[in-house]
Amino acid sequence: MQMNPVLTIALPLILAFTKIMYRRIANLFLVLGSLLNVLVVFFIKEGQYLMGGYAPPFGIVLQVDAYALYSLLVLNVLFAALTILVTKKAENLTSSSLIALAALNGLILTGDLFNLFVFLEIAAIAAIIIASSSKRYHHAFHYMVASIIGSTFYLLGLILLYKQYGTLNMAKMHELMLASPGGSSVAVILIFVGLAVEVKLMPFSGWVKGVLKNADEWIGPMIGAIYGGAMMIVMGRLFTDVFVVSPKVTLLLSILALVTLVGGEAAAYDSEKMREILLYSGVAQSGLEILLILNGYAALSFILILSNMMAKYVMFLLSGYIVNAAGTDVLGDLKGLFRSNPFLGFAFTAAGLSLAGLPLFVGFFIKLNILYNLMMSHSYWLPAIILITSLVEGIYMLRMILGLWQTGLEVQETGIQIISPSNIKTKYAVHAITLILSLAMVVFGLMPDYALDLAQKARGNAVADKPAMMIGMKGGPGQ
Amino acid sequence: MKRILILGLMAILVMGIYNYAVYDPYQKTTMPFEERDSQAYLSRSVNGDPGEVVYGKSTNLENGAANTVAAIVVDYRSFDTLGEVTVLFISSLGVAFLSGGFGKTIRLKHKPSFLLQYGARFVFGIILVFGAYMFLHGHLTPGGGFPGGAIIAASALVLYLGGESSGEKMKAFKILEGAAGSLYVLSGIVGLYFAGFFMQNVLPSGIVGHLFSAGIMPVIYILIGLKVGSELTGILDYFMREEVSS
Amino acid sequence: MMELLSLSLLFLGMYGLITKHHVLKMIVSMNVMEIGLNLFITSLGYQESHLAPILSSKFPSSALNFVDPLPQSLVLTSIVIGVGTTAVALAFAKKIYMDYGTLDLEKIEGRL
Amino acid sequence: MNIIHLILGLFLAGIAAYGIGRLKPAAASWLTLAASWAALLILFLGGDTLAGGNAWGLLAFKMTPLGWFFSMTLLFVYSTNTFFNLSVPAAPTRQAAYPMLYLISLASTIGVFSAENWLALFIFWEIVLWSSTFMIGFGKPGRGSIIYFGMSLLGSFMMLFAILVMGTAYQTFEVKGALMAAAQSPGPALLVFLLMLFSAMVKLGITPFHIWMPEAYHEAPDHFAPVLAGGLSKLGAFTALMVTSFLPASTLMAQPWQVRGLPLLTYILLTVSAVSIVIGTLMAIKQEDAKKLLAYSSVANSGYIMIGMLMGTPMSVSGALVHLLAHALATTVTFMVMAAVARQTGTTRMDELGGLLHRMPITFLAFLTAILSLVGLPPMLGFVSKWLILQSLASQGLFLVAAAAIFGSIGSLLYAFRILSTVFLGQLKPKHRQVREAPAVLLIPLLLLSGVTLVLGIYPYGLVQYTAKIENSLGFADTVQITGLSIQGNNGNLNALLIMGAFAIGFLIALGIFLKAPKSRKVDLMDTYTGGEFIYSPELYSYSTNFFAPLERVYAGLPEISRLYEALANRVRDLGTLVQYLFFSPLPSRTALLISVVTILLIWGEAI
Repeated sequence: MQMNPVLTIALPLILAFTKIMYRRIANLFLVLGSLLNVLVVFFIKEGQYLMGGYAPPFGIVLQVDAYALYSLLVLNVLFAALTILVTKKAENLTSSSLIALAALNGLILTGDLFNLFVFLEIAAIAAIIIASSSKRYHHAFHYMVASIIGSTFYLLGLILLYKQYGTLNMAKMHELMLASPGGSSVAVILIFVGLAVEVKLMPFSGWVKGVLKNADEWIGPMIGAIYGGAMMIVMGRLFTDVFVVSPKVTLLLSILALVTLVGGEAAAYDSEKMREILLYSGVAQSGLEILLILNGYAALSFILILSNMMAKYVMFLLSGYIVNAAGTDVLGDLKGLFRSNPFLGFAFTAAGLSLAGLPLFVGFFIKLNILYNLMMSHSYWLPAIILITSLVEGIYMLRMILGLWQTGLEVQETGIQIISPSNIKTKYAVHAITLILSLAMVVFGLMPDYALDLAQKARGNAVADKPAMMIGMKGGPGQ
Repeated sequence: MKRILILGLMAILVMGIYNYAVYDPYQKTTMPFEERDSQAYLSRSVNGDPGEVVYGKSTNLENGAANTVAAIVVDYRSFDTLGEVTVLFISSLGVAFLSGGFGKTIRLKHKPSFLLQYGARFVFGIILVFGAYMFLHGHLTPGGGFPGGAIIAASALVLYLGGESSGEKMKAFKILEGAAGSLYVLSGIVGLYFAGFFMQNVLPSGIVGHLFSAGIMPVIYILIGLKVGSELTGILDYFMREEVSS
Repeated sequence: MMELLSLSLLFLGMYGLITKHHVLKMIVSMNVMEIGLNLFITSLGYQESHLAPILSSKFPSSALNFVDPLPQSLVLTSIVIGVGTTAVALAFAKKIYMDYGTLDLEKIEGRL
Repeated sequence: MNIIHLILGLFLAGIAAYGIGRLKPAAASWLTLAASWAALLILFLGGDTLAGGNAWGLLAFKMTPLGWFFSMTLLFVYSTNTFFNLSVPAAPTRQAAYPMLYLISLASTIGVFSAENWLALFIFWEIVLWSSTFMIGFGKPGRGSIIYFGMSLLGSFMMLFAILVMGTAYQTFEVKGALMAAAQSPGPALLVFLLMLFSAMVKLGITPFHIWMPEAYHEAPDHFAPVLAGGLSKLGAFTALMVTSFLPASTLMAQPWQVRGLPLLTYILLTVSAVSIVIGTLMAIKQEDAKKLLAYSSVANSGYIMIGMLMGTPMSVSGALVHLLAHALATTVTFMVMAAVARQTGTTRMDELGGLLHRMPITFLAFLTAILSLVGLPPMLGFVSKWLILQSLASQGLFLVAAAAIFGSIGSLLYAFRILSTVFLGQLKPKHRQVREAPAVLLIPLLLLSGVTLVLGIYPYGLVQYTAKIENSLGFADTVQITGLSIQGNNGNLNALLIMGAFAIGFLIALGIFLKAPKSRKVDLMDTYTGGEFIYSPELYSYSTNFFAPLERVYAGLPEISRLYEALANRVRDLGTLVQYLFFSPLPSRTALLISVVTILLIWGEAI
């Protein structure tokens, strides 16, 4: 059986449209829709799918390669898990969530630059509505302003490219750009800036703090993890498969990414609140991801994006529940929390250690390969900077995790736990899903070769991919 | 001072973009019109060259709409339009969500005069018919589903101004909105399972310039018109309400 | 010339976004930006003495010179998207005013 | 049974311990005990020919004499310490994660010592790091565990960088092969050498990197501190010895850059180690907490180990290896004693203790042995090692370093005496009247470890012979020589048995005098009727606070290195605050401004 990938977009849409007529079973629509989507994804085959029967440069195509397929799978699974976990929160937002799902799928699948813009807008508005469910409207408005500026820049760049190359199709655009890359830099920069707003690159990411520092278990994983990951996948698609970027522009944008990496880690180090730490570290990670994308490490950036997405998902989800129970996310007040909630603690710890790149978790091998490949082609400076930022990241990440495990002095003396297990009312599903995800991180940490191979396979044919030499457990080059 | 500085910055930005991307006296970075993809839309030659297309004569084209822009919007790049509809839909959802769902209608401060009250009802019908005309002739003349829908919403606005309250009608609008949207997607899926491609034009395209031409396009424009009309009306309605709970 | 003017309009909107803290003024600025952008897109598809891309009894043949129809259709989409975002933004304005009693973001931030 | 089974078995036992620990905590502690002793037995019986193997490409293992020596040392420390896990009543052991982390870190240390591949070594190294960090976290609340983690991570990232430099420059990650390739073709070899040694210095706690030691040892749970102090810091010595023997500094620095026949680099590092001895000793003297004092003594002793390895002569390397073992055994005992004391009295602050000799005599005996070994007095193992190191220093003519080493020895007498006299001698505090000897289960490891210290001190020949074997395997041209019952030094031989004989005679004479002389009468601390004074607070009459006040005053005003790290951390914080202020303003207009400015910079930057 084979499914057309357009169903991953059309199904949620149709459910969203019909849902407004049946308000009572809204939740069922959401859960059913997202689960159906996961099912559909399993039956999608790679290939090119035309819309309306018009051939590529003229009609819109959905470009399904391994890259899109794996991203789609991870995204839909995470999304479905989230809808199951937080149906209560999403009650008033079922249609918006379904449309968000459709838009994110569309973003990943589409092979047309203007179609991408349309999905970008849908996704942005859906995200803003989801973000506004935290009742902090001026923050959501900030997000809205930023994303409108972003999409304006994107469209401006896009239309400049159209003027120069006369097409909107990604594949044809790439061919034409290869033939005559001159003159396209401004357009590429504008598009980069437009997307950078969404992927939280630093000077453009002013909105992130407002939206995520008050994120609950619904907004956090959604905006912080799923959206960030999907947008980054789009970024990877555009800047490795489509655009031919001149070395000078690459350098300029890389500097921006590096500034993000360093600044984000420093800001996270400075922070004392759980969700702020997570959001700043997310900003820093996106800097690293973009650095890899720009310099052509398509496979490495891909696996980094996916693993970060999963880790952030777990951590934001759990921090949401913790804040619900404790009413605060200041780390000093949450001491010893995991003592009474060991399963949440395990999942959180595994995700955090993976994010910090410690062995036994998949993050380590990803970081190792990044450093190794950068060292193979560049000077020692870039890996050195990445290692220093990793050091900072490791310290604050462990400070947070240890702080949550270790009871404070007053607790040790009085023996009274502020937050007991009964305070954190979580469904078993939360335990199950976060534990499965963190176990996945351990399993892939022990057997990274499979993940690395998949990433290689997905991005090995990426146009601008530098052939990465992967070191897995099986051994790397020179063994 | 600060404002002048920022104005200066904007000027630099405009100059930068203009200089390095737009201004192109030797046509080096501008693709000539004849070589752009859009040329195929004009000559309806995406899937094979039909020769010269003549108004009122050519038949069996891949797209039979006289209005090329409409042909692009609803046929060649219909998928974009589905997205567009979705944007409006989610905007109306957003407005509904932010307005806290169904509240009670804000009473207009002034009492509408006799003229406004009855004039509105009279004009309402005319505007409505004009809107319908717009989306029915979308494939022939400038216009189409979106302007048509907007005009329908304008007729509803006139009604509001005339002192009419929406009340129960909203439910009907919701159903219209949902049904139109679902039918649009369904028409795409019908294309997928009966012709092989999502949103494929499954109906015969007829003669260019005739009312019953361009295959599925008028149908889709009707759906879009209804959906947009009901959505915009809904948005208007939400702005006229205030939260009850608070 | 048209390109330069529309670009200027776009960044005039940007100027408004940078200098204003009032929600409604920002929404107006965003609309100015959108209009500038839409004009810019159409201006790139325009060429002197070419026809509007609609076949009619007066201009019946596809062999005639038409302007580029694609930017126009893109603009159609972009306009609709603009309408949608404006509606949401206005809803935000309403909500912000209900919550804080003011539409000045600087004051809101100062209060928090 | 090969190494893979051993490591895997320990890992699985750790996971099993977690499961059991959730149901029955005591059973998990017994499991750690059984698993670690079984591992020790397997390793002991297997010897350095224990079969290795290739588990998984990267994870290839091969036991070498050096690896076996280190593994045995650490396993011994770990397994003796399991007795303490058994009977510490405090809550932390009840946590099921502790036994798991304990066994995982144990398995990983064996992995570090037997890995054939730098990457595998690094993976195990890092697992040891985070598992031990979590175990420290079970102790007193504070930032010690974070300082430990941060410093160690700094070290391991330096190592990772060096590993990757080797991997990219020489296309190999093999432990021995990569270093030897670096030795043959200079290129970035100097970078590799420095980074590797720095990372080892972090683990060992050599001076500029030592700040984690007192904090972490102080905060670690009492039953984990022995492993941390006696065992884990030795990981650094392992890599350092690898580097100094396969990539000696002499291959990096040409002829003119030499001081006294040693490369300048080595000389500088030797000086750093000497400084470490001095600083460790001076800081140890002024500590009030026994665990912190012992931590600084570890800083000083690491300096000896480092000096021995840096000199690179057969005798000095033997000295370093023997000292490493001596220090591991002695420090483990001292921290175990402190754990026992803390268990019985509830504190490790010296001004709150005193006179425990009469209450805990066996503990005292073990402690005395350990302290004598730390100071380097015969007939303990510490004497042999210090003799070897000083011999080789003298034969190289490095008198400045030798002076520091001797200063360290004398200084260690001061602080060792202090801890001895304030904890065990002197007056018993009134509140400690009811203190009893530690339970038998805690005395087993104490007696075991101090017995080994004593036996090896009397009869060190087998051990020294084994270090000669290690040197052989490390490719040394000649090794330390033993003829008959004397170890050959450059300007004198060491006959430990002879010294023991002399010592025994002296001891017998002293014992005779003690038995013959009239007994002293004990006067209680509160027994002050002759002074006509009434005592309100007995603590004030304790002479254990400000014990060496006059000496401390000499160096009181010197800056501390931890300030430097604090300043660095504060700069990072400042940068973070700046970033938050600049780029994360809540106003949308700021975002819009930033977008415009950066776009201008990008567009015009590209154009220029």
